[in-house]
Amino acid sequence: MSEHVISSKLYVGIWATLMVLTAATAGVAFLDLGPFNTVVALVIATCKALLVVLFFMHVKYTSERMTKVVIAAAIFFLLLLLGLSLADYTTRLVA
Amino acid sequence: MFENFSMWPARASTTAGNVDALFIFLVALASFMSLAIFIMITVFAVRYRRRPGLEAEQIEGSHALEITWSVVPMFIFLFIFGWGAFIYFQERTPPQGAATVYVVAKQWMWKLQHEEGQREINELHVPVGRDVKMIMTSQDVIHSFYVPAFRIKQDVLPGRYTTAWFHATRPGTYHLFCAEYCGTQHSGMIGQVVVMEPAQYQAWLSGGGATGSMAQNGAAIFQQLGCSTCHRFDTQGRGPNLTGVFGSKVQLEDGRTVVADEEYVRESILSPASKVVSGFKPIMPVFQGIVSEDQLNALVAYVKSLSKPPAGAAATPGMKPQAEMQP
Amino acid sequence: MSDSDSMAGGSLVAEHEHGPELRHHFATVEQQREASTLGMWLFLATEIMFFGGLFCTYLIYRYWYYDEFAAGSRSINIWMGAINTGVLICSSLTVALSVRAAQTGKRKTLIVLLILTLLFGVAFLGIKGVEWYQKFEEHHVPGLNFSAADLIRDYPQLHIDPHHVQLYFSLYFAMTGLHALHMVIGIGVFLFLLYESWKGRYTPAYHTPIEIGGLYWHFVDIVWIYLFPLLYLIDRKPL
Amino acid sequence: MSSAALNPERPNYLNQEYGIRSWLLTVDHKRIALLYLLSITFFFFIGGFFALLIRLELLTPAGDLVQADTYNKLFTMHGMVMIFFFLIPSIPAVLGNFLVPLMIGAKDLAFPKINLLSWYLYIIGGVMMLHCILTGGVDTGWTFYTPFSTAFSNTRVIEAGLAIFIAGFSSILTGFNFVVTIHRMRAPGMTWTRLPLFIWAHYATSIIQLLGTPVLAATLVLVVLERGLHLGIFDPALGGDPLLFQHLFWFYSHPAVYIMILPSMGVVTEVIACFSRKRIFGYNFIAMSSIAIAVLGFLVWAHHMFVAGISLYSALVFSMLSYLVAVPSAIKVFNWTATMYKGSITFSTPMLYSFGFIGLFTMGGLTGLFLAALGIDVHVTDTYFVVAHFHYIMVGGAVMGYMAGIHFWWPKISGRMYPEAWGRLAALIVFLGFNLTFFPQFVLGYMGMPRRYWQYPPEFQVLNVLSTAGSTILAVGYLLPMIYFLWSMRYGKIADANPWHAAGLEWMTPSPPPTFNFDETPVVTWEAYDYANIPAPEEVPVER
Repeated sequence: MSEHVISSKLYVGIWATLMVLTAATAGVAFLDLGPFNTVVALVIATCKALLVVLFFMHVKYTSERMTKVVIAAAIFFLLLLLGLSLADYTTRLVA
Repeated sequence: MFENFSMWPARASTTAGNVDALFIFLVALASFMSLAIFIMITVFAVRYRRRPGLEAEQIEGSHALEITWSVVPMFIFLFIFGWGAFIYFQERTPPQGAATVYVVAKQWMWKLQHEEGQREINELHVPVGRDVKMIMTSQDVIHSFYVPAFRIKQDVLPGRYTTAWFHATRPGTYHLFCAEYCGTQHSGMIGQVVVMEPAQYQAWLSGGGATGSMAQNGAAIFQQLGCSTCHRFDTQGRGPNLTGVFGSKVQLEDGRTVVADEEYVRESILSPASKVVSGFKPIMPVFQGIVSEDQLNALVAYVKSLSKPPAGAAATPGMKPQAEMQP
Repeated sequence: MSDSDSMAGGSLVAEHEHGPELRHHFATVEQQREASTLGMWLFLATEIMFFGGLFCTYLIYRYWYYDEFAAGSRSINIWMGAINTGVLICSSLTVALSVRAAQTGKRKTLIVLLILTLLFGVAFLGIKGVEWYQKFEEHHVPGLNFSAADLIRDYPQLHIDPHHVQLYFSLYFAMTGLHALHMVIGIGVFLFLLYESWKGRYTPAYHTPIEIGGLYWHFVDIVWIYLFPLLYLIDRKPL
Repeated sequence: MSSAALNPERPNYLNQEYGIRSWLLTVDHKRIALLYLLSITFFFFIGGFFALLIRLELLTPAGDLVQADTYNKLFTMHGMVMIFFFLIPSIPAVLGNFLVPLMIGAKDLAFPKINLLSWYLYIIGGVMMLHCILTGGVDTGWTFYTPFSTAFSNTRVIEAGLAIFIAGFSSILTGFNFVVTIHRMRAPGMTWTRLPLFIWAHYATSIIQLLGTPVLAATLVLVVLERGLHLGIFDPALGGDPLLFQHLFWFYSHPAVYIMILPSMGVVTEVIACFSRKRIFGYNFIAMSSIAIAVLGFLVWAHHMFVAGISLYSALVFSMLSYLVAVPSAIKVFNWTATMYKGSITFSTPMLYSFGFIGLFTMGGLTGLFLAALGIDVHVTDTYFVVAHFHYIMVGGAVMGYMAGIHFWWPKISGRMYPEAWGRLAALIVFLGFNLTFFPQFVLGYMGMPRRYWQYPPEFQVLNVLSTAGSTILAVGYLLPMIYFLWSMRYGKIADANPWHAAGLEWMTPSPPPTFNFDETPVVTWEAYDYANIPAPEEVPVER
């Protein structure tokens, strides 16, 4: 088996980062950044998700190409759904 | 059963000719393509049918062929797309100055009202040779306004306006169908469009029992609901002065700009808080559930009339109730 | 879902490469493990699309009715949301460590970590329950006792149409509810894993169920990582 | 299944075990395929019965056979049953289940229990659907358009929605099993470019099942919640947008068309290669076009909504994207035709169905070009033109392919030959009946007859009578195979392992195959469709 055993230290480090990011996102929400409030919140969420996927879910260490393909495909189709639907809503008033 | 049997729908609008042209082109193209494939299959099937001494010849494929039969159809498809899009663009862009008919659909009937005030049910009288625009909404579920002879169809939705337009070219009586399934009597939600010579149409208009134009009705409702207390015809009102607003660009409180079209006026009446004009407070009450679709249409027609260039110098004041409103 | 098969396969202690956990139709343990892992990832892909339908609905209405979404968001308890995020992150840590414990063959650690995970999971649901109960008290449950009168009173600066607030809360309950349902399923899966670990069925050579159960748990965590800002943090800046 | 069909000499998957339990608790993919075969056939005849009633009602312009409400329920339940309980599971769950492991040299699917679970979910959904039908039915149209479905219909919408929700999970699990199996369970030497194109087609289908179906599930959850609790997520009276429902619904339901047609394309590819005795022309292009269809199929959904009130710009984008997805379909048709060139062609029953498939699919596809053209779509959408178009694709395409496949692999499934002469006759009847039923509907549609009409203006009657006449012929064409397949299970000639002298691993194991498919795991050293090295049968393998 080509499993990678990750050190407990790294796990705890990732956990600490995630906790800090959680505090950060809750804190930043109270500042007035205009439209950037949403952007910052989503960027932080995506960073957290990436940490979980790469380390907790071992995607960084896997030799399995398919895992990455599956994730990429799911995100691609999700963005299609969101993007093409929103395209209708954002252009309705124009016409 | 064979009476008035035909294979082609009547062609009674300017759009119909355009749609038919593309349709005929596509029929020709499709027939050619399917015939080509059917003939090839038949020829191969007969010529290479299994018989003694005939061995199949193994062929791997051909990149040249593959690319040809991907790229050539692609260009043909893009051409069809362009043509179809061109027609669609025209269908969805009502010409300036079109006569307006307000349509309210409900299970299972069509209620139509002309700007001049005539009301009709399941029947629409229009003159030949004139652009007619329909502003449509539904009281319940989704319906669809479909006149095959004009080749136009537009879904009619509850809670918002959709529009369609046509320019009738041939007098006659044509089907009006509901094309979006809407419940039990969906197939009974049919009516007719009567296209008349202009003179006849004038006669019909004056003969109908109209009680004032829609704008006049709207003005009355405007008073009755107390709109005029805030929407005054000076700059003192708590709401914006509505003169000349329709069709113009409106600066909103949150920085956006919108064009004040029928949809905007409708939304501003039903849910005033959603797009507040810059410089005003969101104090207007919600009229959702208070005004009927018919009243709403009349109000929209009235607001529109406030932006029409005065037909005569003295014609407009009669519609504006400003006299009473001076402090 | 995908794990049930390989779990059933691992019903006996695995002594070596071709232990009895290998099901008849697989050639090697390796092949079986890869199949289970790929299966779990595919299942997670369908889950992404399932939540995607809800996110799409959320996105459109948030775009349309920003003020009402902001008001609704202000009315839910940010601290409970944040603490719950923390709780889930802790549970993800214990899950990650439990996979490690299985890899290194530490049965006792594994069992402790699985119990901790379950505790965090139950804590999450408990806090969620309290939060829902508050919403019920505030008459914010669509279809049950909905009223937006308090929001209209509290946020005069925002343009509030009660129907649109109801949309926010409908989506809030649909999304947190389906997420909670996933948590409940996750707790069920982990109870099973705990039982199997107790029996000593997982070894460094065979612990696929722990791994793919863990993948599921982390995924549910990630969904929450997005739900937290999307539902709780729409607009918290001073008015 | 009848035990008489078994060859007593050899143990196989049919005679390995007996009794109801051995079937209901089986995890053998071949037995599960047969369970599916029985259940979808049942639903096919239910849906077909509704179709006949619809056609009978439309014989006259007046609504005189059934009440308006009944008629609305008939077309709704015809659509729901045929789409969710017949077409979507048809080829994948029957032929795919049976053949995917056999074709790649595996002993079973990767997750046999999940495979069985998928059948049970299908049955639970199916029983709910039947219960819904028997206790009053549902009248929303298979599309569930809001706000009619959530606030106005007073029929059993929630139950129908849940039935489809559950059947959807069955479909997801099938696709999920296929993807894992194709990735992980191939026999040594069975590389991706040696896979039969049937497998590629199923792979592409599975992608759609996996990524599209969950969105339908989420949408149905929202519809059920909205109807049950009066929420207003899609109801404009409460601030919702009915078009959002349509977006979400078609995000699944357009690609769902490819769930139905892609496997059929896979079947036809196998059949044409075999009965032309040739390597398939342009293997890579056919394989890649399947994947392209699966991906591009997700980009075109709003072409169902050109008159629904979407923005002008988004209509333009979706129209253009719709033309893109036509290209890979065209590539397939050209490649099949080219495969026949310089072949050695036998007119067996599966081949006749495949000819029918190409012809009808071509017409269905070409009329798709009409509908994707915005200006024309405005006129013909929601008319019988659309009805005719999608029946050409789904019945003329998908069902023709299904029939071709069932005949082609019947010897493998049952161990018996079906009567060839009857088979050809049925194929001919289906083809003629189909065209007579649906071709007039193109004309009706352009004339302007809206779909879902219980009564209609008299000038449409002639074409409707033709269509109804055709539907009765079509019914005969579908009943015939039922009869002779049952007959063949007892009286058909015993089939040997490879009656067609076809390429493919499934033909290298006995008919019917043993429980674990192969006595020894095969090692593949040849390319797909290696007809150069397989001698043609001595005589045309038909019973006269």
